[in-house]
Amino acid sequence: MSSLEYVFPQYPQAPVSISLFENVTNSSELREGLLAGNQCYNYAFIDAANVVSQEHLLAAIYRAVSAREEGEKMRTKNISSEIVFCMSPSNNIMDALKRFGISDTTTSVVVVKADPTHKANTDLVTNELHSLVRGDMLSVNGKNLQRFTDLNMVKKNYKVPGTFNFEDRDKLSSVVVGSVCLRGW
Amino acid sequence: MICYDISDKFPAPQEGRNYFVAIGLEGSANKLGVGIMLQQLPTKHTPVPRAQVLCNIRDTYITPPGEGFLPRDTARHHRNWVVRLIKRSLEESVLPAKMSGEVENRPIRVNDIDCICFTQGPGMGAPLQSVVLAARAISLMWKKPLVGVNHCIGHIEMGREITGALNPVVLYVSGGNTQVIAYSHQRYRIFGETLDIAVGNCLDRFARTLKIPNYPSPGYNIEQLAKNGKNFVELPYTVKGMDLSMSGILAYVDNLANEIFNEKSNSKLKYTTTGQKITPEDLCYSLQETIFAMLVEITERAMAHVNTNQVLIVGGVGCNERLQEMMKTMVVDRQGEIFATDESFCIDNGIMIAQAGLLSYREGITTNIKSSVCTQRFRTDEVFIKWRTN
Amino acid sequence: MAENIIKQAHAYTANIPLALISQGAEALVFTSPVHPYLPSPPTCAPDYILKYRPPKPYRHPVLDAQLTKHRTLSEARLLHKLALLDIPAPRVIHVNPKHGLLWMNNVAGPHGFSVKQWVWDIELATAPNSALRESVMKANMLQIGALIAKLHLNDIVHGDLTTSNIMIRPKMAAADASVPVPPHNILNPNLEPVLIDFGLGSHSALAEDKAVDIYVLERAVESTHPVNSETYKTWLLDGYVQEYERGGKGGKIRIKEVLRKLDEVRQRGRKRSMVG
Amino acid sequence: MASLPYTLKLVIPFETSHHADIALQTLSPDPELKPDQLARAITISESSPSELVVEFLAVSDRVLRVGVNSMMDNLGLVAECLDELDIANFN
Repeated sequence: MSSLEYVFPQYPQAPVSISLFENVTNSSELREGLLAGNQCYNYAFIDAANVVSQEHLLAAIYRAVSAREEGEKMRTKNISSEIVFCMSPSNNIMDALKRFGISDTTTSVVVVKADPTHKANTDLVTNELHSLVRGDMLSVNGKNLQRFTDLNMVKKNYKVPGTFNFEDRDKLSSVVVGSVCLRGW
Repeated sequence: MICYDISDKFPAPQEGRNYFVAIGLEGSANKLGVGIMLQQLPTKHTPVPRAQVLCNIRDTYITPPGEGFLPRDTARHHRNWVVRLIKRSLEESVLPAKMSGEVENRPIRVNDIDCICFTQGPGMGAPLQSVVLAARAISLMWKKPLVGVNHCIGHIEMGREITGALNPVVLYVSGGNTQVIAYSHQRYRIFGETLDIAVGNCLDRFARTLKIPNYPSPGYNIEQLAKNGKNFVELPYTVKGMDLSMSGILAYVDNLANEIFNEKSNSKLKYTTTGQKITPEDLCYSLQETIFAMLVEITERAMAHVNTNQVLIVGGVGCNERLQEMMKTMVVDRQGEIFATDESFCIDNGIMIAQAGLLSYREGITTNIKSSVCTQRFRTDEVFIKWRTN
Repeated sequence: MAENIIKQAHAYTANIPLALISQGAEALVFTSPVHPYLPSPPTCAPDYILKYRPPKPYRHPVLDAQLTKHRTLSEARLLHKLALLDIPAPRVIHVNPKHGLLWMNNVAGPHGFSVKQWVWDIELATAPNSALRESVMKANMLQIGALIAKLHLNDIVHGDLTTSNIMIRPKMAAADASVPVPPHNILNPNLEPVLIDFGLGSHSALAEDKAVDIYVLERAVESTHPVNSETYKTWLLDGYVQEYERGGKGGKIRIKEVLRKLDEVRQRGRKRSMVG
Repeated sequence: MASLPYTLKLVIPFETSHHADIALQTLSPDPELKPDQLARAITISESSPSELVVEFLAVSDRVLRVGVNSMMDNLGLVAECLDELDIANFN
């Protein structure tokens, strides 16, 4: 099992690596490392319960990466926090990081590295992550990403009306992608 | 409802002639205009002969700064001047020798004229009515038929004649009208228009707020001030599909102007975002930039809609060089052509009424004196354009 | 000029192939087989739509930037609203209001057609007055009317309803993309309409605005399908009214108001009478 | 129909009956704007064919004055046309 190296067609110079973990046992440790600003933790840690689909996750990463690549001002202190912030439909940064980042009770985590200065070497990232995250790594694909979605959480975080048909994952994905794209303009 | 007499016979020129002559009287707003037009029949050598302007004179009712023209006063101005203007037009018009078949050019005679054309609307009721009285009187005295003309059609046909634009999208912008027009199936169809006040009206009223002179025209003076504007102030921008609205912009910019003139006020509206004091010149500049952008935008929409790349600008505001420049930028981008006329034809005039009236007359359309009542409301698309095909 | 603007669009979307499909006054529309951030499917379809509002050099740069941003964003917001309402219309993939870029999915899919084309095809393929033509045509016209009613019941107006801005697609086989899409068949009994191009769309609760929406569609039907336009218009309006009346208690009252306005609009034309 | 108690009759002499007729035809087509407040009849005098007769019926003296004033303005213009623009002056 290893991280997925992903390249957006527009930004071949800026590949990202994406990893997925379940049964994570040290999320409070990870959170503390993040808060302390420890450089080893320069990853975006996203609570997988918020991820509706691969499209959803990539829409958020793409928004953050394209803003950086187009030379626009970032709203948060680095690209990792920017990616977590880009998951959010609201402009409140603290709130976004709290809702979409990891909490002490998080057990499934999506981890994204989008630092172009970091040699985006899949093996390196995989190794580094294995030492950082205590949990089981899964391969990153649509099916696995959808396994951990907490629909109630999505409903609350994205303010999806109760009348919406949550069973239709494609439609739900379109809705959250729309929310991700429209935040803050 | 405008009624015409439509004959199935096309009138012939007077005996021994291959041309028609018409006099046109215009007085729908504060300009009183008289023009005499000559149209030749096509020949083998000149299948599309150009119309000849024998005379095109005008007298404008100018009000003091800060005042608009009121219907009653404008009507009085027209009554006072219309006879003098008609006389002058006859005296100044010269019929070329090669037309009359005589040895020398000579002044035109009443009998050379084929029809009397007048503006039947749209416009201000009282001024229209005072001019039509003169038209009726000379029609009866000279025994020549009357032809009632839609003012907007006059602008369009004159613009086409002068510029040679074949089938353009027409932007008609004046004190009373703002329309984007395209021809289809014997009507000039309105694709977009103002939902409230006309562009010219908006500019005129803003000129009054700024108390700038009405001579030669308020719009011209705004244009000159705008050239010295440095800061662009954001104003409302209201395009709705192909229509636009200007009353909100006027209210907004009027309010800004009043703040600027109010020395006691310390509103932040008086300053730009960079802290500079906004000047009346800045407001003129921003107002022009905003409303002209709206006009160019709806014109471009109409062009895409009817798939043409020609634009003709007519009406008094059409003289504005900044509007022409912006329109040109758009049109050149579309690899098209822009057509505009100078102020002798852009600003309301009598010759355009003669031109459009003569086109009607030659199709056998005249106006019975009993049906020659003017109307304030007269839409461009009500007129059946018999002289154009399909 | 087109080349220049197309170049600008390419500059914003490096390495993504774009094919121009329409060029309006305000925007250019491209299709692309490449998604800006999803792995591209092995086939060229389904493809994606990019709508690009280029800068207009005739207007002041401040005004231009403001308009481009505002319009791109408001179209995207409207589409997002439609997604929440589950009304078939393009879904937002990405938006960059500063650059005037709006990525959407190709909602009609590879086997969709514009209603305009579809009606022409059916009129060619079936006999006039045949039961087949009537059944296929009527079913879909009713659906189109109902779709517009859904939009209006939610106080959204399209602003530019023509038969080119309504698409017909095979009904989606639930969420399972592995089910093969039905073949290209205009007589397919399982078709459904979708709305596209919300560039002139807006929120409005006014019966007048809704009536104008319907009127614009009626005029478009008359001009593109003159022969049977009366029948088509009747079916469209039937579908519209039926759906409106299903729309809860208020629906029956509100449809009366819209129909009253529609009569008014039909009589005066879209434009108000005008003072000189 | 409201009662129109205020009345006035103008008799305007012209040089010829032809001129009187031109005035009649020129002035007749335009309707009064508020016919319920001001009624107006223009005729040629039965006793003299070169005399134009204009009769007013008005709801008040104010309305009557406005109507008559406007008619006088129009008559002035017609008279000026007849004096200045007669075909004989030009040929």
